[in-house]
Amino acid sequence: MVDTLVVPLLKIIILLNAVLVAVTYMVLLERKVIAWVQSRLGPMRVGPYGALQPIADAIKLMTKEDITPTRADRWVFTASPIIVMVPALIVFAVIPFGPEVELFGRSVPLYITDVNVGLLYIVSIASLGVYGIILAGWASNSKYPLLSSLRASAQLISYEVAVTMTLVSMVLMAGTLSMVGIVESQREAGLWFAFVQPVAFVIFFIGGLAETNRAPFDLPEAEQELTGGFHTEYSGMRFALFFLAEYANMIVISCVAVTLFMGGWLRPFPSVEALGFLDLVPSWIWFLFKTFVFLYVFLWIRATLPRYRYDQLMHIGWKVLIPIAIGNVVVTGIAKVLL
Amino acid sequence: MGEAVIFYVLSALILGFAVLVISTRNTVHSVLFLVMNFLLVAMLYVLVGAEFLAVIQVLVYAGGIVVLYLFVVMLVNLKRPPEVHQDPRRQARLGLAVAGAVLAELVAIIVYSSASPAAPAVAAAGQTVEGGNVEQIGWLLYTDYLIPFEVASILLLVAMVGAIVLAKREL
Amino acid sequence: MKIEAPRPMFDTSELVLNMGPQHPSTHGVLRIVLRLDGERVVDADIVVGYLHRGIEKLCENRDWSQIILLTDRMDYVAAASSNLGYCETVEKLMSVEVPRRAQYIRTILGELQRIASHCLWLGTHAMDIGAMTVFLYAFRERELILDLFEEYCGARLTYNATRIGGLPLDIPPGWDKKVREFCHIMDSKLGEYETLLTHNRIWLDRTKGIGVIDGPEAIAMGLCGPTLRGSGVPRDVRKDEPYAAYDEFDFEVPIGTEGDTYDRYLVRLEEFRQSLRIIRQAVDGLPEGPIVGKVPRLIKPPAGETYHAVESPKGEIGFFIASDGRSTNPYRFRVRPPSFCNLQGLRRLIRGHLVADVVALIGSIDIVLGEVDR
Amino acid sequence: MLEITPAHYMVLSSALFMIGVIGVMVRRNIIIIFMSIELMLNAVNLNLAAFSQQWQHVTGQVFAIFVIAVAAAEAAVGLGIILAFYRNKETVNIDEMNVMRW
Repeated sequence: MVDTLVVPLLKIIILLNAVLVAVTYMVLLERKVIAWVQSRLGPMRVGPYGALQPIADAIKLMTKEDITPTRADRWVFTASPIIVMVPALIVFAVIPFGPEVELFGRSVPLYITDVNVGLLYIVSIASLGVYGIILAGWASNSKYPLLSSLRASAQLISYEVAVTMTLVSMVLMAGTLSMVGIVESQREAGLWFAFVQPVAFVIFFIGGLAETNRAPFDLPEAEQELTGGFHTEYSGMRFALFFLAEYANMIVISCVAVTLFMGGWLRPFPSVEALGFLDLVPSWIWFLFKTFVFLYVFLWIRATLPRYRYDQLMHIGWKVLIPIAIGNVVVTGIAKVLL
Repeated sequence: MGEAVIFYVLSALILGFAVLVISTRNTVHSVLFLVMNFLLVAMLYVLVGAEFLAVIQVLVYAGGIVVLYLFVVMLVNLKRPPEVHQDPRRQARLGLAVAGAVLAELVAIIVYSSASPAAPAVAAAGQTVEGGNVEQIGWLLYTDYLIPFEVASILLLVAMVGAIVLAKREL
Repeated sequence: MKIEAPRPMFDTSELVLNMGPQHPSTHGVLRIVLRLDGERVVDADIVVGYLHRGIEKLCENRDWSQIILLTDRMDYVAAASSNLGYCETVEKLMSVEVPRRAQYIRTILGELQRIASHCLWLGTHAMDIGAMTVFLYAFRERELILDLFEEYCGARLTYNATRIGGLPLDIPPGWDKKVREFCHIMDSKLGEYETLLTHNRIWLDRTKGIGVIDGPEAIAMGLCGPTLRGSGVPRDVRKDEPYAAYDEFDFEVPIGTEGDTYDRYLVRLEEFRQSLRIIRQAVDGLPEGPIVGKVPRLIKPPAGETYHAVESPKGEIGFFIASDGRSTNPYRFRVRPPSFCNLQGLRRLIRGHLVADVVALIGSIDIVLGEVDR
Repeated sequence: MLEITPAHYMVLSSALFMIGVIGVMVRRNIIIIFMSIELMLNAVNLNLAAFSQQWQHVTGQVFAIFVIAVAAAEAAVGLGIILAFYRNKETVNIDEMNVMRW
């Protein structure tokens, strides 16, 4: 009973809260990092160095008036932020933050579940988030959100192809679809897959930027063009949900990238004995640290690069990334057979 | 017991959403209900131990095909409801009657077959569904069903080309 | 069987999109009614006038010296250039000699103003294309110029910086040194902008080949300033009809080759350097002497009319002023605003491009709505 | 009743199939008709998956995958046709789609 019900439930509760807190602090981190890049200070007023800013933001957003435009489709308009948020959260179920550890005298795995189709589960659930965006744009009954949601859906579907192709080559490497299994196979290989599959790694990262609507692919939210995109008509907590979902998706993509390419919870160079002292750091800290590095790169890119145009984005997706990704799969397959 | 409860709840929801799909006036709502329907069917797949199929259902159906539907529904923003014009030659009553007859027949078959002793679950030689079926599906797809698989991929290619030809205004 | 005549192809996708007057990147209250096919602009209708305050008519009811502060309110990000243009026009009408020291300081102010205005342009242009960091970098440097102006005349935006016949006040002590320091800082910061943008692959993709307009057509459209020079026409009032002290300085007029957004960007970026060059020469050779010429207490120009233009950061800003010789206000006052003339070319530029390019092109012609609508 | 047998899945799937058939019969919006067809295909897949469990053999699932592939192809081409038709006739009413009929 304890092992089958209480422990998983506890893990779910802890994870959900941790993710939500991480997401709100991600917003603060973004503001801070971008501010530092731009030689500003960022939020400084609430708490020391603005540390309590997320709480202030949350209070502000919750107390704001919740506006539904007059001729909007009321039900869909309300449902779409939820449709965006839910997939972003349930993907965390299969992300392995660490191996099984001893905790209070019982062996507890640091993941909620390890399904044998974990990777496909992530891809398929992540592909549902696009509904929220399309429907938000449609239900707002406004032109800018509609344009934005058309952009978003085309973008997400296109880049999903490239990302999934890189995942195929990763599955070829690992021989399993289970997230835990992929990390274990990196332990056996004694090498992070990022070094074996640099092409897939780069494509995955670029695709991840596009999938999460981050700069330089943040066209659906391009404030300068579409006045904010699909959430133009939203306010208050419903707007906040879109915002949180975007950051949750960033964390998901980073976690997946870490699991697939950076050895998950493994320390750097897991096969080198001389670096054994690195094992003193708990495995989940390694995982979180690597995720943090990814997130930082996301923000760094946002602060540095201009935005692509819609047709250029499609060009990169279909004519550059997808052919390279397919070629990568073929090469990986051949190498796998020959070696 | 638990399985039964899950099954009945899911079935009720599936049928409910299916009815909503065909009865809602607003096409976008209809598409939404269709997605819900597909997700619930995916859960049923998990219940029968077909995880891979469930994931494919979500990925291809819910994540791909229905997005296409949504796209088309949004592009076809109608200025008048499509149901206004009615073809006088249409024989809806007859259609309904035929559907009813087929339903009755199916019910009869089910009643008949459930009255007779159910066929025992036979385990096919050497193939069990333990520890995930992804490998088995892959194995079957690339050995016994290799030719259908390739035909299916060619079908998809043809469909892709066809869709582009149809949708593009000028080539 | 009845054969129906083939119906005209029904176009499902033409969408009328109202961009502005409240939109993050129309740089004020510009309104563009776009007709879109998908994301491509089929045609555009540019609607101006949301900021019309009737400045020209107001000027006809003000003293000659009161008008200076109205010119501040036209191009409010380059107020000193408008001040200068107006004062020089009246001086021309009255045939007043302006002392050399005043001419030099006016030149310095004009060029500082050009850098400030170009900083604002660079920041917003880059921001429109999505590079948000450049915006803050450019504003950081603009801040330094605003500080210099504040020290000179006490204002940071609407300077009221020149007077008919000269200047209101001499430069404060140590100001010239600060200007030199600023030139030094600016030189290095320009490199920063260039690192972020000039060879950035995305920036190139977004600006090259966008809004191409060749020289003759640009002239026919009435474009002026950097927008015209980007198309390869070496027209610059500072060189062609020198005013203030420009004939005493060495500087080049950068021109583009392709006439696209990227060329206009490069031209303005080079103008930063040329402006710094002029400022350095002017500060080094700053002559001593009075700052106001011989102007009567009551300004009442003789009857007549004149047109005089100066090169503002946006382009050629010209003033046509008619005086009846009797009253203390102009009989007719008319401005040729560069922003307005450049805006005329926008429709031609954006047709056939995507929505994202519309934003880039609005940035690339560098308009200020205060001046367009007056 | 409490034990779920393939017969239960049969009933469910035939009911789902019937709902799809009714949708095709009574609706005139061609997009809804397409969606009804998807419902029917889903009902078939459900059956296949249930049989696959009954016989402990994944062939049923392999078939379902083929069905999904065919459904994808059908949706792509079908929606392309709908769009092309809509562009020309400004309608998605199936009763008005009679240009090819005698």
